[in-house]
Amino acid sequence: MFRRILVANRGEIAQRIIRACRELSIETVAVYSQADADSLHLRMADETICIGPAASGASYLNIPSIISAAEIADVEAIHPGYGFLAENAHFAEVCRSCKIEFIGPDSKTIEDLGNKARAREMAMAAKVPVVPGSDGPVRDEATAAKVAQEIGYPVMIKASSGGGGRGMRVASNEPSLLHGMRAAQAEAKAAFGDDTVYLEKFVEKGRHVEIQILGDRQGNVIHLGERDCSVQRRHQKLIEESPSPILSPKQRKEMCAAAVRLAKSSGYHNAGTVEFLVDGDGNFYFIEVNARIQVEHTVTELVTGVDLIQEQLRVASGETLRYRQKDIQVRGHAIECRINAEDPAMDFQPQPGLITSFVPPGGPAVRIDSHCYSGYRIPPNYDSMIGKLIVHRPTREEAIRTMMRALDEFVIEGPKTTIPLQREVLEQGEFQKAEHDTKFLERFLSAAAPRPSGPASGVAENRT
Amino acid sequence: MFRRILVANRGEIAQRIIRACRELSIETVAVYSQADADSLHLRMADETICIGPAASGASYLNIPSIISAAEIADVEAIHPGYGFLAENAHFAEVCRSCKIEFIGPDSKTIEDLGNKARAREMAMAAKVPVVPGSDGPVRDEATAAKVAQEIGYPVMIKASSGGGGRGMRVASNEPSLLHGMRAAQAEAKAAFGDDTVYLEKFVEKGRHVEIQILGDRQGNVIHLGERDCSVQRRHQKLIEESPSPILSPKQRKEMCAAAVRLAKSSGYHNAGTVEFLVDGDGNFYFIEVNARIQVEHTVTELVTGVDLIQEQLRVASGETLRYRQKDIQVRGHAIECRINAEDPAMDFQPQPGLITSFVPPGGPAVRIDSHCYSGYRIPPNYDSMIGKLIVHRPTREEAIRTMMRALDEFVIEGPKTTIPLQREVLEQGEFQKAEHDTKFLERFLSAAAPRPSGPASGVAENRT
Amino acid sequence: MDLKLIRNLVRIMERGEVDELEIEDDKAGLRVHLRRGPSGSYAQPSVMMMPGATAPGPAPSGSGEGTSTEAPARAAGMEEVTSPMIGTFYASPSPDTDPFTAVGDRIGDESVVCIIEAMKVMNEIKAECSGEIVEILVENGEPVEYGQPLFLVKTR
Amino acid sequence: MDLKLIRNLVRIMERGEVDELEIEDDKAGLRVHLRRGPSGSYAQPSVMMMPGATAPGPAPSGSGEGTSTEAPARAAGMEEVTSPMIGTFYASPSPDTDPFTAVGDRIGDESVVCIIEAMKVMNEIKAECSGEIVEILVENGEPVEYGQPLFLVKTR
Repeated sequence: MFRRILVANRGEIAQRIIRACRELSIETVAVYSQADADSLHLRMADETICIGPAASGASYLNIPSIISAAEIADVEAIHPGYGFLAENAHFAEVCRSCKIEFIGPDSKTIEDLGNKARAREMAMAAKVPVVPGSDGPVRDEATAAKVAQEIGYPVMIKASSGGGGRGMRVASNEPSLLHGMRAAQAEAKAAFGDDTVYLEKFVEKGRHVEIQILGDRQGNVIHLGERDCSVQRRHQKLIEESPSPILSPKQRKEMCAAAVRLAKSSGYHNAGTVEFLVDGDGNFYFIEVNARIQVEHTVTELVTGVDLIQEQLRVASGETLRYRQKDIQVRGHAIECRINAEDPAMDFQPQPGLITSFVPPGGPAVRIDSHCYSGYRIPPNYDSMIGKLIVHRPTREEAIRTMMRALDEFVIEGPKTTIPLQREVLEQGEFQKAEHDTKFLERFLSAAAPRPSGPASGVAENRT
Repeated sequence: MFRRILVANRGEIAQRIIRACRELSIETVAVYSQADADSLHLRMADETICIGPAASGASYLNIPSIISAAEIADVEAIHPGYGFLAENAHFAEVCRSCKIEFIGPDSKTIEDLGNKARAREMAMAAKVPVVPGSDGPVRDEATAAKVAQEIGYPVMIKASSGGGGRGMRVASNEPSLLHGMRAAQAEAKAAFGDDTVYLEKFVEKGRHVEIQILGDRQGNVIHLGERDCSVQRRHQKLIEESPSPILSPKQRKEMCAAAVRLAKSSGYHNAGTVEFLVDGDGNFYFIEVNARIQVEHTVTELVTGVDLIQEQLRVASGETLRYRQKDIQVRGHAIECRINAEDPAMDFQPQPGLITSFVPPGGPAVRIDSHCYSGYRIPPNYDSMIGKLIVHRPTREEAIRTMMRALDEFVIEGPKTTIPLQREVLEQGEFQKAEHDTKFLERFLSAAAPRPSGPASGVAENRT
Repeated sequence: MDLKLIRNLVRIMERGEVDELEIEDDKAGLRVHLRRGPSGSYAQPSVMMMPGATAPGPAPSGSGEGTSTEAPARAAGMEEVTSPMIGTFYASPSPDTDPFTAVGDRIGDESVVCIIEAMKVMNEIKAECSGEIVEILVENGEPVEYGQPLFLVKTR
Repeated sequence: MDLKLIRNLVRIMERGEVDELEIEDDKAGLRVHLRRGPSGSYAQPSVMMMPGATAPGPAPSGSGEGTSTEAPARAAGMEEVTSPMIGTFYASPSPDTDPFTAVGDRIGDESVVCIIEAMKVMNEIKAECSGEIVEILVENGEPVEYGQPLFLVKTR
């Protein structure tokens, strides 16, 4: 096992990683930007190093600074968390060349899976169902029109190098297809330096269901069941749960097996997630792989009893997986609410600034992952998630009751948060009966009391 | 189920009960003394009523005030929590006569079990092993000397009406027996108005192991496994765990069966605990029954997944137990640390006053039950427990690691607390190897760096 | 921070020619201390949010309100008769008799001003202060909690 | 820091003829102390962020210390040259040459004062202020973090 690692992230995930390290007696070096000097996790780390100013590009995304800190602090490995450099194949490669373990899959795996068209090909090769679409990139308009005709409208235009909604367009007919293709190409070129796009059938009323996988360097891969993340707004997940309330045992078995097949065929090790779209008829389609730990890993931890971050550290250090597939049993039901400092009434405008009072809920079945406290100032430089509230109960119904109770208890004074919205969502029959799809939240928001609507092109960065 | 109940307690247990009620959609009426006007749970209650000044006798122990509040607020039941009126048979009887449900066993059961000599007789009748001792009260010195001779020194002199150490003396020979008997009688007379005493063999190196039971009004009684509470100081528990690391499956089975036998034979319903002493040879002896919910019920909740307070409410309202014995499975290992605002270096002197900063630990496997927050002022009028930190992990070893991590994380600025002491105890090989007995903590304290020692007669009130 | 509050406090002091004002409101997490010099200017006003500021204290019920009204009332030679127990307030000895006391009545320490019924026992409540009843703060038959103000009495 | 708040407080003081104002707001983590001289001018205004207030902030490492030493240093015509990156500090271009600069040397904006090695790259660091080197705050070969003070420079 590692003796000392560097945590190349901030906020709750930095704290989460340090917690895992402390329990494994691994020393931690926390790097931080000047804007995060008051962060709670710095108090828990064995060493802290300021690596730059507030701007991410000059701190959390600055590879030379982070490697330099790792060398100076003499660590054996770097945990990238999620976001920032977590899925940066180049960073993983730099780590390797500097003989620092990158806690995640190989650089090559990240690169392959990070290319959506390539990942789709890999999925097809592993006999994992994909959404009907073009065989690889579509380069000209004539081909696009032909493929769209074959798979049937509506179709989705996706950038090969895209992620989290950028370079994505939906088209319901040929003119909007040609227009959308140009727009997606331009956007992708600007964002990723690569204008390659491909086409997929657009599944309208889908559920977002993802499978957690865990692999070691010895080639063992297991799954830890699924998460249902269908409560989203512009691809941003707000409420996640495990198990998914809509899967039949047969579907679950098939999807989990498909995820493991894909992971094995891509030489995957460490923690990862295979995302699927499940349509109204129960068909499931591969969307993408997230080659890192995810925000919502907590619900999987609660229902399986496995500490995913600790297992990441174990397998990254070369240990063989401690669990076999038969050891993994899903018990009860877990729900997570991401608590964001955003004002839902003002188009989810971020609410940086001072938290004058922060009293998290407690008692049975409640878990809190948050880096905030009374007197903490939310910096305006990063994302608006200020914590995660997770509950675990024997049944989904009880979990919803506990979540409502816990949301009611949560005192956050200062910034506006998503708590009242999440409280409302939990009250909805559609959610309680698990009949919601990924468009549910947006429908709910526009049906609710008049709210200023967001920009029409609305696609925000996804960091899930 | 009840529509509305009154919570006749304060602090974390009042909050705990309100949490359970909210999840069951039961309205709550919180009564409070003037000293508790800033209590966190008042914010969670549907109605709050000030019932008196700070002194417990005039507020939380004032039966007319509480009944009056219950009548005015039109509640169907009263939950007494622990301490205060929780084991007051008279209060339970007043509730009954006012047609308010008392959430606990019948008045008669409380009275029978509250009398130690009577409880011992009931245990013997139910074929539950008791510590060898006198058959009932010992009234004169000659009898005492004879009985002591038979069972062998050292012996313990106990007041029949006693509780938590009051009216208790240990004697190693006849002169100290006679002296101790007079002292115990005088103390018992003063404290309980009853000078009846009896004798028991004194088990020196014992473990405190207790069985959680739960019964309904239909006569069903189940057990929920055991708790080991051997880390005590003057009968005050500081660290509790479940399961007990020292019981063999056979012992566990026998003790649990004995507890259920006693509960059934005494017509017990609602939650209760049967306490045992386990000696170095694995023999177990009945000590007493705690006819209420206990502080450390949380560890049982974590390993069984049963919400004990919710079940108390269900069975009190007349429902049949939802669980059968076979439904109860103990999973993993849970440990609780009671966080007291006391200074261990100054003979555990209470530390009332302002908590300037209160940042509880979080993350995986951690549960917090506390009524405190940054800015809370601990009133000097009540006990010094300011919260409970509970962890749940697959194994005892992992649970200890998580507890250490969580104690390290816990920020409480203002009062001194037992956190550093508990952190030290967890480091001890004797604790880690589970070789400690009920005298371990006192030995550890006197062996540690010079601390002012407590009064020699040291027996404090027990409220466990 | 509530600037309006500070502004209003300064204004109230100016108008009332008050030399010193001290308010402690734990519920609001607020401590205000204002002092005005003999010349008429404020020599040492100070306003501070108490550490309780971060406190998510419950919405003030009885006792809290009592405290906050109490201070100004006392300053103006007023006192409150508060309830010594939780129960039901009755203004008269029985439904068909006159109330014990009315606004404008003069009362003494030993004057019975009302009955509080608790657990079917009728408790006669004495004023424990003397002066003139200025206001009756509770309706007949209304439940009252411990410490709740019942009467406002002008003591001088 | 909220300058508008301070401006408003000063305005309130002016209007109310308040000579001294002290506000402690734990919620905002802010302590403001304003005093007005007898002449009507503000003799000693001081505003400070409280030490973390309720905040369990970590013990300030680099950046925190930087900020706190910075203020008094500047007040006395001093400036600090801080590290623009994390890396290893070298006082001289190579192990067997003289240091770039020494105490007592006069430097200009463009003077190279040291090298910070980051990822095997030697970065020459310029003073970006001019004056006299008063103190060298870091040892040769010592790791430095972003924002860490390296040199104390007397600028006038």
